[in-house]
Formats: sequence, C-alpha cells, structure tokens
Amino acid sequence: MIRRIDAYAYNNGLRAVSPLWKAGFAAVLFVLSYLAHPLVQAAVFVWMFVWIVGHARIPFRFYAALLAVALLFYAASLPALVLELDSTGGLYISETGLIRAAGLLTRTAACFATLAFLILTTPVSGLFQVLDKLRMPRLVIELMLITYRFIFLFADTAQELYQAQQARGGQSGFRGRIRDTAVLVGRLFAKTVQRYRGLAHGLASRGFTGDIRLSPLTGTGPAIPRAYLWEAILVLAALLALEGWFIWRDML
Amino acid sequence: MNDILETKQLRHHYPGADHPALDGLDLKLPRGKKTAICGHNGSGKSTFFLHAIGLLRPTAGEVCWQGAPLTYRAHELKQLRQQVGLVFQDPEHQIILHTPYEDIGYGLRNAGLPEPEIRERTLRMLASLGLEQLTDRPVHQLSLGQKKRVSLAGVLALEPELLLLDEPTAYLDRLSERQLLAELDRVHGSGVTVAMATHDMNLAYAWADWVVVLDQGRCLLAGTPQDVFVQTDRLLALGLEPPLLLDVWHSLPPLIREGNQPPRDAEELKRLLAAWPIS
Amino acid sequence: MNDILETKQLRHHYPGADHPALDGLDLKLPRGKKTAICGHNGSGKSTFFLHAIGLLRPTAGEVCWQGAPLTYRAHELKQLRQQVGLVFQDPEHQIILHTPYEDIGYGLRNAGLPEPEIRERTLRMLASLGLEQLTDRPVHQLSLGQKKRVSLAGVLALEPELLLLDEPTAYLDRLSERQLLAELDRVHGSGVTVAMATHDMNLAYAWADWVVVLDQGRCLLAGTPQDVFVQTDRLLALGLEPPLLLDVWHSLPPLIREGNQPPRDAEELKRLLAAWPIS
Amino acid sequence: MKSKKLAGTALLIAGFVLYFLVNEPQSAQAMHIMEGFLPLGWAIFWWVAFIPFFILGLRALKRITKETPELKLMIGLAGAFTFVLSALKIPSVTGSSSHPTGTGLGSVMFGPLPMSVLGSIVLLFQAVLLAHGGLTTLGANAFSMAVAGPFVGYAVYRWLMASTGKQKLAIFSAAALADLSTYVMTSLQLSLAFPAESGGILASFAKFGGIFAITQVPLAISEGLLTVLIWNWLQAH
Repeated sequence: MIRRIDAYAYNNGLRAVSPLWKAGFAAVLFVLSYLAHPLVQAAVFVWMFVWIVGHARIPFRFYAALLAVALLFYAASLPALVLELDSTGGLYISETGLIRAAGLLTRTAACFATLAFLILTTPVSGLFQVLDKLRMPRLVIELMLITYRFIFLFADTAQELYQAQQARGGQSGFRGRIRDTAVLVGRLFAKTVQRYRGLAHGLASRGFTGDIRLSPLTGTGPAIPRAYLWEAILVLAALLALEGWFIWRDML
Repeated sequence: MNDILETKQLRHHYPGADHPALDGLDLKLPRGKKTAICGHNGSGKSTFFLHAIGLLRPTAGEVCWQGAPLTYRAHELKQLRQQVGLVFQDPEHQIILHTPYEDIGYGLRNAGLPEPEIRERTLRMLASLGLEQLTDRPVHQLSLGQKKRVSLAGVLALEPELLLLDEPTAYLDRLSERQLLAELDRVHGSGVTVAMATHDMNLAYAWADWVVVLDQGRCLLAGTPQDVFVQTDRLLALGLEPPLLLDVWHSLPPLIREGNQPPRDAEELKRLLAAWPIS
Repeated sequence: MNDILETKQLRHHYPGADHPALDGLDLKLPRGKKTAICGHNGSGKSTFFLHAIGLLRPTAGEVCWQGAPLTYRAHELKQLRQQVGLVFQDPEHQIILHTPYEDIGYGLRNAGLPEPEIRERTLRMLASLGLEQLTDRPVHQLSLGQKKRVSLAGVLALEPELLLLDEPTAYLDRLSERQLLAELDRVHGSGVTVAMATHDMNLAYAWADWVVVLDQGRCLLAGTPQDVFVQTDRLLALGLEPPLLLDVWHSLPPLIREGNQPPRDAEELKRLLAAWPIS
Repeated sequence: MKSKKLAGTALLIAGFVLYFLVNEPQSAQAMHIMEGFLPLGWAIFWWVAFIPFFILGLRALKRITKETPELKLMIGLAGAFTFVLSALKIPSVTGSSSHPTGTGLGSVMFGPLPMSVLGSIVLLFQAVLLAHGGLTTLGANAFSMAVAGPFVGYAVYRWLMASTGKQKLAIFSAAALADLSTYVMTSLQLSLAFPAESGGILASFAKFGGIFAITQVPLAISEGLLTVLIWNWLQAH
C-alpha cells in the first residue's frame, strides 16, 4: 500500500505538469471547497474525479478504494455528529445534526478529492520543490529528503522480518505477536543505526559539506498543456459564478 | 506422488506493480532431489518461495503440497511451515533472537515443543553445524558465513521435509560456500528434499540433480543439468551464462570427451584429462 | 612515481575489536592499471578503502597519495575525495537523494561547480551509463543493478583519477555484472586507475592487470594475475580457490598449452582449443 | 412522534452495526482527522497552535545539526523509522490489530521537541503517501500526535522515573498515555468543532471520546506493552 500512491504519482497522465502549477491549483480548490456552497463542493468533487480518473488516468478502482478508506473516518464520526442525548437520557437523531453531517460530507468529499488529485499526480520530489519555493526552512526539507529516501527501504526490511518470523511459526497468538513485533521493531532500530553509520561514510566520501541541496527547479516547456489550462480557467470561473449566484440569492 | 511441491498456473501480482511477479508458473520440485532454481534477480524465484510456505496467496492458480492444493487455513499453514523450511537470502532478516542458541530454539518454541526437547534439539543442531563455539555469542559478532549457518540451523531444527534456500551462497566467500554446500549435502543425504534459488550457473551445474529455469515469472526449462545446460542458445538468450566447466568440456577435442559424461567439477575434469593417454 | 596510492605499514584497530583490521599493510596501486584486491570477507579490504579516501585515520603507519603522505587537513581531504572515487558495496549507503538526476548532481554541488555545468555533467553521466530512462525515477523503484550504476555514476561524475570499488558485483546477476564490467573497462580506457575489492577469484583473474591478496589485514601476495594465481598452494592455504579457468588450463595436456599464455576467459580458451590441430 | 423514535432507533442499530463492521479494524489510522473535516476556523486555529512547537523543535534540531551536520542523517532516518513503526499492525488486546502512534517511544528516545518536527514530517508523509489525515488538517493532527502525545509521554516518563525509579512502569505509562492523550486531544478537537445540540462541547466530547475509546483504549494498553518489550530488547543490546 505504501508504494501504490507513490508509484502512480511518478507515472500518471499529469506527471509532466509543473508541480508548482498543480499545488497552486489544489490550493485554490481547497479554499473553494472550504468556503463554498455544498452544491459547489459537490461540483468540485465531480470535477476532481475527471482530473484524477480522466486526465491523470488513475484506475477508477484504486481511487474508489482510497476514497472509501478515507471516508471511514467520516463514517466512524457519524454517530457522534447526529445522535443527541435528550433530557431523559434517551438517544435521538437530531435534525440539525443530520444537516450538519450532510454539509460535512460534501466538504470532506471535495477536500479529499483535491488532496487525492495532488498526491496522485505529483511525486514527492515535486512537492519538495514546491516547499522549497515556499521558503520552507532548509533543514526541514533536508530531513524530509532523507526520511523519504529510506521509508521504502525500512518498510521492505520490516516486511521481510515479518515474513521470516511467520515462516518459522511466529506472529501467532496475542503474546506471540506482541513479543515478535517488539523484536521486529528492535531489529529495525538496530538496522537504522547501522544504516546511519554506512550512510555517514557514504556521505563523507562524496564530499559532504554540511548541506544536502536539491537541484533548482528548471522549467522547460509549458507548465501545463493548453487544453487543460483552458479547462481549469473556464470551470473555475463557472464555479465562482455559481458560488456568487448562491451568495446573491441568500442576500435577497 | 513424485513431486513434493508443485505449482499450477501460479500467478502473483504485487499491488501497484507493472508486471506480475509470477505469470502462470508451472513448477515441480521432485521428491528427494536437489533442485536448482535458476534465473535473474526479479525472475520470480523469491516470490515462488513465499508461495511455497503459504506466506503469499496466489492471484490465480494453486500451490500443491504433497499433491493436495493449499487451503490456507491457519492450522494447515502452521503445519506446512514446519514441513517446509525456508532459508532467506539475508540471514540478518531471518535471525530473530540474539544468540545462536536462542534463535535456533525460536521455531521449536513456536511449534510448541516441550523445553527439554527444544534444548536437546538445539544443542544437536549447533553441534552438527559446527557452531558449538558460538552458542552464546551475540549474533552481530558473527561473520556472514556463520550467520548463514545459524539461519540454516534455525530452519533445520524443525526437521523439515523440504528445505528451500534463497541464494544461499550470495556474497559468501569460497570457503564458507564450500562449508555450506557440504552441509546441504549432509541434509540431503538424510532424506530431505532440497531446492535452492541461484543465479550462479556454475553452482547450479555442479550441485543440482534437477534444474529449473525461471524467467519473468514463468518456468522456461526443467530437466537434469545435462539436459538443461546443453541448451546453450536458449540460456544465452535469457542472459544466463552456461556453466564454464561445461563450456570448456564442449570445446575439448572429441577424442577426450568420447564415452565420458561431462564432468561436474574441476577435480573430475582433471581426472578425465589425466586418464587420457596422449597427455 | 608509478604508484598512485600506497600504504606503508598501515595499521588500523577498530575500538573494541579483538584483532586489528589492518595489521601493517603495505599495498600499492599502480597508476593506470586495473587492480583486483582479493581476500576473504574480513581480510581488511573495506577498511583499506576507507583509509584511501581519508575517512579513517591510521592507528599507525601512513597512506600516500601520489607519493605524498596524507596530512588529514580539511582542505586536503576535500580535494582527495574528488580525486579518489569510492563506490561502496551497498549502493543504499551512497545514494543520498531520491532520483538518479538529483543524486548524481549531489557530489558536483558539494564540489561547488556552477549549476549549468552540474546539469550538463549529470546528463552526460546518465547517458553514458544508460540511465536516461531512469533520470527522474525514484531510487526505491530501481533494481539493485540499476542502483549500483547510479552510485557509480555519482562517483564518476566527479571525474576521479582513481576509482575504488568495494565488491562491485556482489549480489548482481551475471547480466548486470557484465554491464558493470564493460562500464569499468570504458572508464579505465579513459585513463582512470581502477581498483576493486572482490573475493571472486574468477572475476579477479579475468579482469585485473594487477592482483593483490590480503589476509588478516596484511598484503600477502602482489603481482600480475599470472604470477599470483600460479601460487595455487598458497592461495589454497588462505582458503582462496584458484580461478576455475586457470585450473582447467593447467589440467590440459601440455601439448595444448605449449607456447600459449593461459587464457583469460572462456572464449579465449575455446579459441586456443580450436586452433589445436588434433581436434 | 412515536414512529419517528422507532425509525430513529432502527437507524441507530443499523448505524452501529455498520459502524462496528467498518470502524473496528480501521479506526487507528482514522484517528488522524481527515482532509476537510474541520471547519476552516478550527483548521487554522490548530495550525496556529502547532507552529510555535514546530519552530521550537526546529531550533533545537538546528543547534545540534550545526555542531554535527551528520546528525541530519540520524534524524532523517529516525523519521523513516517512526513512519514505518506507525504503519505496523500491532495486535490489540481485543483481538484485532491497529497501528501504534510510536510517539511515546520516540519522545523518550529523542525528546519531545524533536518529536514535534519528526512527528509532523511523519504525518505529512502519511497524508501524501497513504492519504491518511490531510494537509489542511495537518495542524490539528500534528498538535495531537506530534505535540500532545510526545509531551505527555515525556512528562509521564520523567515524573515516574523521578518518583518511583521503575523504568518499565515509566516506559509503559509513557507509551500508553502518549497514545491515550493523542486520542483524547483528537476527541477534544472534534468536540470543539462540533459541539452537541444539547450539552455543548462536553456532551460532544463524551460522544467522540466514547466512539474512539472502543479501539483506542485497548490499543494504548497494547502499545504500552509493546514499548516495554522494545525497550527491553534495546537495553539488552
């Protein structure tokens, strides 16, 4: 699972689009999703579906599964949102709660779709460049670079350790699983320390000067294909107009 | 029933991967034989091993143990993993506890054996692999060759019927490799079916009774070393180098080769050459 | 000055270890040659490499670069690490950034080169190692062979005068090994002195112009492959197996061998055999 | 009125069945507030609350990496380690399995301030690589997982070590309470954003707290046990 979003991010229909453009587009949509009328939020959700499954060519089933897992949080919170205790101690479903839950659904759906658009089309390296442009402190980016570089290696190690334990009849029963997991984490930590030593040498051999720097963002070619740009502008304008109409109607 | 383990049209697709790791694999491990499973990194050898002990489940197709398809019930898996021992490529990943003594007992304890028997079997394993000196030495102080032997001991302690080894000689120096192979021969001699994955064709040729060649998750060749390695062109097309010894043998004058089986190791070749009158 | 790098009575004792890793090592790397440094795991090869780029400091003895002993001043070390490139055994220790493009530029950026030149050199390295397709692919999606090439590219980008490789073919399958060796030959052809540590005697014999044998932190043998590998008994005493090809060659009838240099690879042997009239 | 109540009860039961079916195995990762779930004002509020801790943590890290730049590697690797730790499935005492937060162990090993930086990096990667949590809600999630959890865990550890000197007890309590306080803080964040119609924030807190307690309390105990075992393992080596 850890690898799948990452794999799509490096290999999708919108890979070539500038990460700055995608991040900016997502930022606009986030603001819109937070502030706009539920119908506009629903429109954002549908529109993002077009970008994710259509333009970026992410498999529908994968996106649907991702959405379903994310919405579990919504489902889990639902009872707390709609159930109320009355004065006699009985439970009842509150109408305002239901309205609130419905409004929350469109907002979270729109926001989640925007998040999914960003992370499924933009590789982490692109996000680093965006953060760099946003003047994120250098140290944070350096730490993130190293973390990102080794997440997968450590995940593979953990997976292999887990399989090796299973192969020898381990990881069964509560006590056994807790004990074996503890050993696994301990081993992983030992590996982390080992990795540090090796990496410190590797880094020094390559003339480490105290900094880990990224290459500057080189923009060659257009940030985004013209057709997509027009679509983005026109649909955004339409959504804003719709939102304006809702505001105007409410003021009457 | 001649095959201890068999896969039928086994397919495995890791989520998110471009290609299936196993793509309709039909592979048989003949009972009582020493099988070498050859192929590149990424040809599906390790994935096959994980299927053989039921750690992965097929996307399609099936795995048969002693003729019966696996059902993946917890009880069956537990038993299977006692009957099939898997030695991973990296002993660092396989050795779970911190001394050889403790680690070898790990599988036995999981199998629920009584403590005295665990102790007895562990000590026996240590002795038979020449690890007595290292019984209580912390694992991180051992050399790679020693770690490999400890991980082998941990698996053998369960007395499996089938022993699988993933690249057992990778990165071993020649001396440790020899020791390990000698040990495998002893294990095989005691009636265990042994199969190893390797990309070292020289090793496969010298060691195996039965050779299987995998490529891109499929089984392309299977047979005796003589039968498989004679297909030089097919091997080369797969990017696999035929064994040097066989290569040399076939370039020798026919006079020398006549009436002789190709030699399996350098000593044998030397003997054959020495026996040749003209030299 | 014939030796690009030389150690004199180099001793290194890791804190807490029983034995010194290097114990009076006298080793010379001849300029412009391909040197193979042979020995077991633990014979001191890797420790020697760390000394060669000044990452470790001698407990006693000294390391001479281009005839002058190292002084371990920061400025000197910085320059040394641009002139001597070390490729680690495990590419995961050496690849710091997350794509080949970013990583190859890393060393250049440390060396303070201007951005356009960094870009130009990086792209050139990617092309010459056949990594163009992988330019922006995350490192964790690469195969081991590809990672090895990326780490080599990162080192070569600095255009070192001496290239050191620690077990470059460990864990590689034959195909990736061939690609790597071909690349090394190209690098050597462009005037770089190349030295690799290996315990694969077949590889050392086929590849090197100069062979050095280490054992327990000392240099026991040094010479041309012909000179070193003829000392079969000494090698065997060290637990090192002589190259198979040479072994075979020496078992051939003297008639065939007469007047010929021992062959360096299977093809050469075949040619010699084919040229022999009786066959 | 009566029919409405009946329908309500039926819906309630159906809801709870569904809830237990889907929630039980997944809710540990769902303890990160999902993207867009908080109202804009609260999302911003928690960002503002979190950032000072982040800056303090960053300053602490800057100091140590200035002296020894190589430590950047160690901290980055610790981030990857924490990420993988939080992605592990650990058995819960109820028989299911969940993901630990790992913040108790982290804050005892690295200190609470560095954990606020490490924890937020881990949360960012969880949002970006796993779609758990979110970017706009990162402030709120970081406040509960990378600030509240580590600080509580660290304080508990120091206090118990000073008062009892029993290390195992201190480790267990630090890990379990770090986990619990993360969950309490998340429940608080949710109840502040969604106060109940009758009873306000307090009633809402009881409701959110009650729902997540089903998985989080057993998980906290498991994480405490696990952390003690890990600690033992690390001590032995």
